[in-house]
This record gives sequence, C-alpha cells and structure tokens, in this order.
Amino acid sequence: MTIESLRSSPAPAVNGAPPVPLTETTTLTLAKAINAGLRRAMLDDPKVVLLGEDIGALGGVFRVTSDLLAEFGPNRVIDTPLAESAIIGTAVGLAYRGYRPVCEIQFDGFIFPGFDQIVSQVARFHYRTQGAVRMPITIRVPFGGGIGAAEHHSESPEAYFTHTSGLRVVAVSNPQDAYGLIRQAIASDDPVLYFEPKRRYHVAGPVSPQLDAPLESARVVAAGTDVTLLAYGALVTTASDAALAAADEGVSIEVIDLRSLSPVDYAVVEASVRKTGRLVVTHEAARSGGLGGEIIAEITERCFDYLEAAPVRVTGFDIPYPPAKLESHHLPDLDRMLDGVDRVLGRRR
Amino acid sequence: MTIESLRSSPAPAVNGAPPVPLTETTTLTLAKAINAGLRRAMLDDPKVVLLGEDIGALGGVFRVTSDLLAEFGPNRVIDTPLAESAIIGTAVGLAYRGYRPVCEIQFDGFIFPGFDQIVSQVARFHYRTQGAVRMPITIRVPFGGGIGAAEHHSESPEAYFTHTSGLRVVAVSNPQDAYGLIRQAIASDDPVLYFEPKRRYHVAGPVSPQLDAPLESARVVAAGTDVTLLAYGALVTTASDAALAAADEGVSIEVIDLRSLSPVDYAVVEASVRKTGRLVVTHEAARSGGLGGEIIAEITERCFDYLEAAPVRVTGFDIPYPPAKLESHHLPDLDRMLDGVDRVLGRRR
Amino acid sequence: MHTVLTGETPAIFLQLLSPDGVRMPSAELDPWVVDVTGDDLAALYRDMVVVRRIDAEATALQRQGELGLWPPLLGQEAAQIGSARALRADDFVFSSYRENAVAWCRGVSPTDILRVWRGTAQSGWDPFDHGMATPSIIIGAQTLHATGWAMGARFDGADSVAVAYFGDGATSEGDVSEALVFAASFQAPVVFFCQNNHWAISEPVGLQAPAGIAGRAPGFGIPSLRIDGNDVLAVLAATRLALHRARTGGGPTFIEAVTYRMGPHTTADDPTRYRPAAELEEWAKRDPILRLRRLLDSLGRFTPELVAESQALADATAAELRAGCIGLPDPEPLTVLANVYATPHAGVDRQRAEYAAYLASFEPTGGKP
Amino acid sequence: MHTVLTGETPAIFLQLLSPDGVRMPSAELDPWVVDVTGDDLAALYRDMVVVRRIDAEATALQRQGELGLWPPLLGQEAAQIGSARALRADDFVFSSYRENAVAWCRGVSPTDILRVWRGTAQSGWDPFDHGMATPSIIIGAQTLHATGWAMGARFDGADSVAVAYFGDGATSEGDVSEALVFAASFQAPVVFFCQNNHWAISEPVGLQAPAGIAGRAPGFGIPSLRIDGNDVLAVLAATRLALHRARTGGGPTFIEAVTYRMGPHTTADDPTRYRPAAELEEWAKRDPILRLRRLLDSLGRFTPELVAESQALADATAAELRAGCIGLPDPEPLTVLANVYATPHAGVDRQRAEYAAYLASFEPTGGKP
Ligand SMILES: Cc1ncc(C[n+]2csc(CCOP(=O)(O)OP(=O)(O)O)c2C)c(N)n1
Ligand SMILES: Cc1ncc(C[n+]2csc(CCOP(=O)(O)OP(=O)(O)O)c2C)c(N)n1
Ligand SMILES: [Mg+2]
Ligand SMILES: [Mg+2]
Repeated sequence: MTIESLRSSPAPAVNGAPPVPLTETTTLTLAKAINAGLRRAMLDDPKVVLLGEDIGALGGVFRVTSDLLAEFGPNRVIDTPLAESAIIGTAVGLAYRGYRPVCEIQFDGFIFPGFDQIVSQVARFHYRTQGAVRMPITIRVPFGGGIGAAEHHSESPEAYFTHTSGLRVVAVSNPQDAYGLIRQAIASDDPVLYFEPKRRYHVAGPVSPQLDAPLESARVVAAGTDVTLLAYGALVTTASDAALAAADEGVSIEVIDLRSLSPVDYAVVEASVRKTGRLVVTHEAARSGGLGGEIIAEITERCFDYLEAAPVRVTGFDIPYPPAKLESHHLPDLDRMLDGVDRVLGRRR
Repeated sequence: MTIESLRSSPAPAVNGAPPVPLTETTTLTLAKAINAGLRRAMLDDPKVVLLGEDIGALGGVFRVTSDLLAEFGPNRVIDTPLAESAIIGTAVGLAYRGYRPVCEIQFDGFIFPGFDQIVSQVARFHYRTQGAVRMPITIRVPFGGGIGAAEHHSESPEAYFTHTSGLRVVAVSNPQDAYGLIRQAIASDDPVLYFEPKRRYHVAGPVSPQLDAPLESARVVAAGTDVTLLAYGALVTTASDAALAAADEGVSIEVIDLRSLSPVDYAVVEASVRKTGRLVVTHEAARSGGLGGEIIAEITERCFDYLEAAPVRVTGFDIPYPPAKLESHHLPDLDRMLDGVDRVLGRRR
Repeated sequence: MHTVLTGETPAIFLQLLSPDGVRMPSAELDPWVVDVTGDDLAALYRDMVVVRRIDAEATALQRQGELGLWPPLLGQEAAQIGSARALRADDFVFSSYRENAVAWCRGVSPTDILRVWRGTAQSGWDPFDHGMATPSIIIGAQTLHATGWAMGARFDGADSVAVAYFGDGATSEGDVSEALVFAASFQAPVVFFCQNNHWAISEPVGLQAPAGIAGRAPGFGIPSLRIDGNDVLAVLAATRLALHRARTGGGPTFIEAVTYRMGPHTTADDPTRYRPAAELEEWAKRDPILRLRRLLDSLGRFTPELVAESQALADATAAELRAGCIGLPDPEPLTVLANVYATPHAGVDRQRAEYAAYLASFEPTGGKP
Repeated sequence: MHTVLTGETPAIFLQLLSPDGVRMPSAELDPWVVDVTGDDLAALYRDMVVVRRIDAEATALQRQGELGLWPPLLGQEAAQIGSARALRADDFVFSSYRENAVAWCRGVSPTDILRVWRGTAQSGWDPFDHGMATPSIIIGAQTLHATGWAMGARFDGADSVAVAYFGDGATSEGDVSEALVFAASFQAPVVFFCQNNHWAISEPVGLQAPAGIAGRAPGFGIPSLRIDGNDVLAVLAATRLALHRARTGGGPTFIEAVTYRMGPHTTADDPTRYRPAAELEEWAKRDPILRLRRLLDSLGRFTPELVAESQALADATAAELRAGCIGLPDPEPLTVLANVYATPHAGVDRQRAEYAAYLASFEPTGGKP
C-alpha cells in the first residue's frame, strides 16, 4: 500500500442496501459494511440474533441494523425494552441456550448500566465453568467523539474492557475490517466487544467478502522507518493524515491500525518498534489508565534495548468528555499527533 | 524507618472498641482504625452519613461499622436494601443536599452493579456543572484476595476507577494510614474510592490521631538504592518482606507504598527511580490494563534517561479471579516479587 | 386462577378537563384545585404558549445549525407546566433531557436552557439557583438522585420534596425500580412523575410495560395515580396531592401522566420510520393547549388581551432565546481542563499546564488552528 | 384517596398443609397434586431428610476446616425440593448460591456441590449435564439469564421452561426488575421462584419490600402466587401450575415461597447480632420436614421402613459427601491459566508459558513453595 493511497478523497456515492449477499468487492460505508456483515452472519447461522434498543423498525439510531427486522423477523432482530443490563443479561441466557447474540449498545456512554453483566458474567462463564459454557456474545458499541454530541455520546470506554480478562476487544477503522471483523466476532466462541468509530460511519470504502483479518491481528497501514504511530478506530485516519504531513517534512512514520485491542498483536508492534526505535500511541480515551500506557509498558519491556526515546502518548485528557464546543481541544488531531512525533524525535521539550 | 522495623511481628492483642475519641497513639487493627476514623468524622460533621448493606446491627460483614448504628442512629448509619446502584445513586442525591455520604460496598466484586452511577454520575457532576455541584462521596471497598473466598470476593477493581477522570482513588495498607485517609477522604470535596485490603483487616499497628498523610501522597516504606518496588494495599507487607529477603542477599530495595492510586504521587516515585534506575510494580489486579502499566509508561516518559532496565511488573494474571485453591498461584508473593527484582537486575531471562 | 394476582392497568384515569375543555368532577382531584382562579388558568395558558414557542424556536435554531440537537416537548406542555407550577421554590427537581418546560417554570432563562444543546456547556445553569438539577441523559439515573435528596430532606426534618421526572421508556431501567425500593423503604418525600408519552425513541410503551405503568409502583408499596397528562388542571391537582402527601410524612407517590410526544424524539430522529401517522392525528385532537383554551373560552377568559399578551411574551422569549443562543460565547479552550476536581489535582494540573504551553506555541493567534 | 392505587401485600397465602400436617383444600392448587401418591410423598420426605443431612455434614466440614464456607438451607427444604421436583429434565435452573437442595434434585452429586465451597473450582458441575447453571453469587444476575434462556426456548418452539431462584433480598436489585420487564414483554416461559426466607444476611425482608414481595410482579404484568414455602405440597403444586402456564404459552409466573432461613446466612455469619431468638423458635414450629412427617403419619405412611431408608440414604450421602470432599484433589497449578478463553489467546498463552517456566525453576519439587 503506497502512502498516497492514504490521502482522503471524497466518498463515492453509496446508496441503498448492500448487495444480497455480498459476493464481490463493493463500495460501502462503514455503517453499511457492518450491516452487510450482520446480514451475512444471520444468513449463515440461524442462531445469530440481534438485541438492542431501537434496532428494529428504526434500524438503530445509526441505521446499522436497517432492514434486518423486515428480513429476519422479530425473533432474530429483537427490539428490547430500555435496559442495558437486561440486554446483556438475557444475551447470557440466550448463549446458554446455544444462541450467538449480538447486542447493540446505543452509544458508548450507555454501556455502564450493563457493565456488571459484561464484567462479572459474560467475561467469566467460560473460565468459571472450566470451559463447559461458552459465551459467543458480540457487543457492538458505537464509540468516540467528534460528532458534536451531548454528554455520554462521545466516549471511549475500551480500556475498561481491555482490563477485563475473558473478553476480546476489537475496534474497526474502515469498511473492509468492519465487515470482516463483525463476522469474525460473531463466529468467535469468546465474547467480543466490537467498537465502531461513529464519526466514520459514513466514510465509504471497498469491501471484499474474501478479505478477512483474523480477530487478533494488527495492520500496518503505511510502512515507515522513523517513528511507529499506533492508532485504532477513528484516529487511524487522523494518524494516516499525520503520516502524510510528516512525510512532507521528511519524517517517515509507520502507521499501525491496532484493530485488536485485547489481545494486542505485539508481533506486529514489536517488529515495527524494533525497526523505528520510537513509539507514539494515540487514542481518544483519557490518558491515565488508557490503552496507551499498557502498550508502552509492554513494549518497553519487550523492546527496551531498541528504544531510542521514551514512547509518547497523544490522547484525550484526564477529564470527563467535554461539551461539544470543547471537544476539538480534547481529541487528538493531526497537530497534536505531529507534536507527539516531534517529542519522540526529541525535537520538542 | 529502619528496615528491621518491617519484620512482621505477631499482632498485639487488640480488643473492644477504639477509645472515644482517639486522643493519643493507640494500637488498633486496620478494621478498627477505619471504624475509629469513621466515628471521628461523624462526630466532627453531622452531615457525614453511612450507607450500605448490613452496616447497621451487624456492623458490616467485616465489622468495620460496628457500634456506629447504636451511637448515631438509623438516619446516620443507613442499612440499605440490597442494591448497589441505589446505594451510590441515593448518595448522589444526598450530596446534592449537602451531605457527605460514605458508601460501603460489601465486597470488591459487588461494585459493578453500581458502576454506572460511579462513572457517569459521581465522577462527573463537578465537571458537568462547572463546579457548582460537589460530590464529597466516599466509597469504601474491601478489596483483594488471599482469604480463600468464593468468586467475586477477592477482586482488585481499582484500575477501572483510576481510568475514570473525576475520581480520586486511595488504597491503604496499615492502620495509621487507614485512620488518616478515611478522614481525609470524607473531608475531601471530591469523590474518593477508598480501597481496604481485606486480608490485612486484622493486622494491628499504632495509630496516632495526629499523623495524617495528605490524600495525594506516596510513602517510602523503606529506603533502598538498587531497585524501586512499588506496591499498595495488602501487597505492601509482602513487598516489605521481599525487601528484607533481598537485603539478606545484598540487594537494596526501596519500597514505596503508593497510597494514592489516582493521582499517583509521581514526585516520590520519580525521585526513587532516578536514584535506583530500576522499577518493579506489583499489584494483585490483572496485568493488562492494570495500574502497573500506567505507572511504567509514565515513569518511562519522565525518567527514560535514568532507567537502567525495562521496568518490570509482578501482578495477577490476565484471568478472572481463580478459585481459592489456586489463588496462591495468582497472587504476587514474596518469591514472585524477588523474581521480578532479579529480572529488573538482569539476573534472570 | 382467580386468586392468582394479575397485573392489570388500572382502569382509573383521572381527568378534570375533557378534550373539549369541559370541566369534569373528580372526587380525588377537585379538592386540590378549588383555589385555582381564572387568572391562574390564564397564567398556565401563557406558560404553555411560551414553552411551545421555545420549542419551535429551538427546533428552528437546530435546523439552522445553531444547536447540535433539540429534544422537543411538543404535546407535553400540560404535563410539564401543570406539575412544575405546583412546586415550591425549596423543592428540587431531578429531570431528564426533555423537561425544558419544567426548567422554564423553575426560572431558568431560555438561553441557559440552550447551552447544553449548543454544546457550550454540559449544564446550562447552577442547580442551586433554580432547585433543579442538571438534566440526566443516562436514562433513569436521576430517579435515584431524587430519592437520595428526599431521604436527606427527611433526615433534615424539612418539608421540601424531590420530584423525579422520567419517561415511559425509563421505567424499564433497573435504576428506576431501585429508586422505588429505596423510596418505599425510607418513606422518602419524593414524587415520581412519569410522562408516558407513548414512545421511547422508536419503541412503543407496550414494549416497555405491557401491563401499563401506573400499576407498577403499588407493588413496591408506593401509591400511584394515572392521570390525563394533557389536562393541565388534573396534572396540577395530582402533583399538589402528591406533594402534600410527601410534605406531611406520607412518603413517595407515583404519577403516570398519560401524554403524547407529538414531535420526533429529537431533531435527529425520523419518526416516519416507525410511527403511524394516524396515531399522531388522533392525539392532535387532545392537544393540551387547545383544551385549556376551550376551558378559558367557556369561562369567558379567552380574551383578545390574553392572546395578545401570550403572543407578545412568546415572541419576546423567542427573540431572547435566539439572540441569547447565537450570542453564547464558545468556552475558553483551557476550560476543557477546568473543574475536573474541586481541589487541586496533580495529574490534571500538569495536563492543563502542558496544554497551555502547547496552545501558546501557536501564538500569536493564541487559539487552536 | 380510594382511587389511588395502593400496594398491599396480597392477603392470599396458598397452603395445602397446615403446620400440623393436615391436608387443606385449595381450589387453585388441588388440581396440580391429584396424582401425587403416598410413594411420591415418601420420596419427597426422603429428599428432605437427605438434603438436611447434606447441609449438616457440609456445615461440619466447614467447621473442621475442610470447606471455606457453607450457606445452609436449613428450613428451606420444602421450598427447594417441592419446586425442583416439579421440573422436567429439559427445563433449566438458574439459581443463587443457596439452592443446594435444588442441585440435589437435578442429580448433582454431593461432592460436586461442594467443589465451589472447598475452593477447588468455581463451578461444581457441567451445567448441561444437569440442566442447572452455575449458581450466581452476584445477587439477582441469574434472573436475567433465566429470562434470556426462556426467550430462546420460545424462539425454538420448545416447551422447556427456565426457572430462576433468588431470595427476598435479591428483589431489590435492578436486575431482577429488569428480568420481570423482559419476561413480560417477550412472554418468556420462565418461572421466578423467590424464596422469601425473611432475611438477607442481617436485613429483614421489610427493609427490602415494605409492601411484600408477591405484589410486585403483577405491576410488571406477571401473575404472582404467594405460597407457604414450608409446605412441600403447595410448593409442588404452585410450581407445576407455573410450569404449565409457561409450557402452554402463558408466559412468566412469579412465585413467592414464604419460608425461613433457620441457620446463619453462611457459616461465616453470626445471626445473634441481629436476629431475635424468639423468631427462630416461632419458625421451628413450622418446620417443613416435621410437617410432611405429620401428613405421612396421618396417612399411615410414616413407617419404620421409611425412617430407616431415609436415614440410610442420608448416612450414605453424608459419608459420600465427606469422603468426596476430603478426596477432592487440588487443581493443577497451571489450570489457573486455563479456559480463560475458548480459543487460543496470545496474551494468556504467553503468561501460561512464562508461569510454567517459573514453576519449573523450582524443580525438582515442581510445585509452588
Ligand atoms: C442508559 C441509557 N440508555 C439509552 C439511552 C438512549 N436514549 C436516549 S432517550 C431514549 C428513550 C427514552 O424514552 P423515554 O424514557 O420514554 O423518554 P422520552 O424520550 O419519551 O421523553 C433512549 C433509549 C440513554 N440516554 N441512556
Ligand atoms: C450484587 C451483590 N451484592 C451483595 C452481595 C453480598 N450478599 C451475598 S448474599 C446477600 C444477601 C442475599 O439475601 P437474599 O437475596 O434474601 O438471599 P438469601 O441469602 O436469604 O438466600 C448479600 C447482600 C452479593 N453477593 N452480590
Ligand atoms: Mg417516552
Ligand atoms: Mg433471604
């Protein structure tokens, strides 16, 4: 993949439902790619059921489940009462009965009423029962900011889940991965938190039905030699833009899309850092206790002798998500990423 | 403090209620020190009220609130129905009305049904209202393992809260700090998660009513020059024992009791690491996403040029808390701490 | 199975005004409105006209890109005005995001109501200035806050009451049931005021509560009233009744105000995807403002003066709202890191200093690029 | 305020056996036990004697340091045996930690029941072997699991039923109310079986539910039965009734079995700190085993053979339990890192390899020091 291919171009017009089923490479928005992936999984396995608030007639507030109620009926696309703990808790029961439930949490900030069921039940049944009970539950969470929304609608709670043993966590950044990983998540016998970058829902890209990334794999978005820049979700685009900007100034950045947040694909990250000696990690979530610290600690341990500078974090601040008019200050943007690159190169401070 | 003072000695006999009120240095168990601190705070401020399950006639399952119902009555020591979200949520309302509620969560694993109210409400009201509404709520949580208990009774959920902006988090390790910090927590205008190392509840030590540590301060338990060993809660004792064992082999370990987990007192940690060049962090919580990674990332950034080796973690595994008969394998013990020290010294692997 | 308890929606449905605006007797509610004068009715009318105008203006502002979002209360004016006008200054409201007419009654300025929706702040006003907490976006969470506040009022020996506003959808959340448990156990002086507007975004109330809503509280030991929420007089009466019970040691009361969300869930919503048009038409006939107007008319109080005066106030308020909204300054960049804690905090203080230095590096413009 | 709905504990309290063991008529329950023979009653008696013995033996084992903890069900034998014996093999139980007599009825071996309490495992049996999930320690969480399972059974067109067991204290948790909401909305074939044993550790049921428990479900649209939980026949009948409703498309039913926790909350508890001794004495008179014995006696079925046979089975079970418990091997060290995931996981796999190497470094003893 050439670095030029990263330049953002206007999205091609995409209308209507995805082809039925997806058989060849097609241009889809990220939202429609997930829709197509859900549909494919539901066609392939009658045990796949969807649960969530407003996912039926409305198709979800982001329309990710559009048209699925009409196609699969109310026993497979279940509009639930307004109660997140129950959405997760009944999914546990459904999994006990052999179903593969896919829960939609309407917005990131609404996952917390369901936190107990996720952390104390979903994550643990396999361990608790010495492997007798599997929890093939996928929990879809639109996440992240940048859409000018009200409180609780722009959060990045992923680190709560990457600290929770028994869960797998992925975050997608583009339609292809969205399509592939939603099906991988549903097919997995482990529970998967599937984070969707809501501000990229309408960005379109090619989706091939064949190109599936394994659940645990990171992706090198653009090769580089001076600095490794690690991102996931919506920030992959920003990181790619930063790489282009840096290239114009003669700095070669290797951009990695983490994709799997738990476990992290350290083989890919390690190889990159051994090459560049410099690591910048970026995420929207608060810095303290965020995934960045974890990765930096791990990479410092694994690659200490290769590090030419202390790894740097470019993240949201340690604040509750701020009001919309302040979010541009909170969210890592191209300038702050370049500032981080400057710092890891010893050019600032 | 000499290193000899760390040697564990049998606890002196401690009986009955703490003196009324504590006026001079007294030997108390950790549980009774908290009880004395609660009592002192309640005597000093009529707005301090306690809420929790079984905290009244029973005095809590660990007897930390013993005798307080009799002394202060049911409007100040409130036995609540069995609902953690409501315990926290009504505390928010009480805080809105000028109270300083102290909530008891019966065991670490039962905090999750109250997670939403903590993360989305308690932590945020001050920020949300531009400072108009304060949440002087203390949430007491017995935490950690080593007592051979059933599932959900041995957990270390602190990292979920140190990643939550707006909360302060402390963990105490000895009666003196327990007494001082519970009063500091209650007096704070910010919400404080107060973690109590349940397997040390019955360990006794001197408590002076005067010696209060500030909320944000770490404590050097034993000075050393070769390795910095960072611990908190129950593991401070283990770390001290490890320091003694290492001293016998000629390795000088500086043991730091973190006390404040959010924010971390980096002044103290930094000073130590600049001196020793080697850092080991230990906690019972799972390694991935635990506090250790955060501290290592931060210290690597702040002290990169002083580090002689990659910092090392000695933590619980990335597993749900295991059954009692396996917990000795999961919990960092003296041997695993020494192994970590060996690793940071380059003596192993 | 006649001795098996079954859950049935209580047939009782309290009204004081028919949809035609005819005053109807009600043994339960009449005593609570005996003192209501024609002037009072006119004032209620004025309130309703004004808040409907606020709603329309805010919707327009959103369409024009001046607000990020707006949740209209169109159709729920009687439920909100009738209840809020029953409150005393020392009572305290814990509401959801849609109770903008309640905020109006609590003296919040129209501009302050908009701050949140323009995105300049997460709280439009100081709760202690108005006896009204920052609206809760997490559905149902505020019912516990109200219950806790009421427990405190009881401990204080005060006769102030907490009022929790929430929707039909909210009744499914565990927090709301837990609030009923605590309120009953501690006999907290709290009024649970549920606006059953028939929809929770796209979900009909039957999905949340197939047996109805008002029947739920009694099972927790809390008396419940099911009232016509489009009848401002019934709402006023029922709220006064509930407040009186709470003030005099009678504990919590649950009110289900049956009303209808005539607009979309928010300006981001498209109700045509899920809501039959006929339903809306049906409810338009029960419009709360129309109903009060008919009553006033029958009393000879629907005068040209009242119309003109209401119109003038609505116009003035809309103008104030628009100017206020557009004039709302963007917050200073560094406030992004202010007020995270009430007391100095080493971590946040450091980040603020770093960010200030970072911003300064973009001088001379000073701001973010 | 006669049209205000009030929550009152239903006066209805269904019984088939008086505390003296006299068979009493009940129009509702009689049809469900017409087929119960003397042999069936004898079998129920045997069950109850055995599980009381399991309880006593486990308590003894705990005192002797062989178990970490034990939650006795003493006094609740009729509630558990009567309900569990009504189930079919393809039904599925989601219980709390105290339902050890239910586990017995589901064919779980006494030794397997003890694994969790000895700390060798977090699940004593394979749930699919017995149609009984791993008991939930998080109070109330399992009621949602049962509801979800039942939704699945309905989707499958099966006539299997999920049964959720939980305590009086659990009714305060939001999860339990949410389970009622979902069960009602989806007409899930689930039986909510609440053992009101009057205490949640030190808290009396009146703190959780001042208006009683059975009245709660009807408000959610779920029929409710309040039965004498120390009357094994009434419990059997009510459970059969509820199962039948569920199997035939009638949806969920709530049963409050009024019983009493005669022992401590667990072996770690000291009820003398909070519970009046007189209360215990009062309830001892309503002992469920004594009651069935009196009935059997009146039917001429309380024979020396039955006594001997029950005793023998109890003795054998106790012996098996004790030997099984003491013989339970400690788990292999590396199982601490097994089964975290169902599929290979790079992070955990690495930690397991590292820990294996660490343990190996202590060779030749191999184990942990
Ligand atoms: C915990 C939580 N889950 C989901 C949402 C998303 N959401 C916002 S409003 C709404 C519907 C609320 O319906 P209702 O309670 O009837 O109030 P109404 O909007 O009709 O006033 C939902 C699902 C939320 N805000 N909080
Ligand atoms: C979520 C949660 N909170 C608290 C506890 C601690 N706890 C264990 S049992 C219990 C009381 C349960 O009472 P009840 O539901 O009546 O059941 P019983 O013990 O009487 O069978 C409590 C508070 C828990 N296990 N889970
Ligand atoms: Mg509604
Ligand atoms: Mg009980």
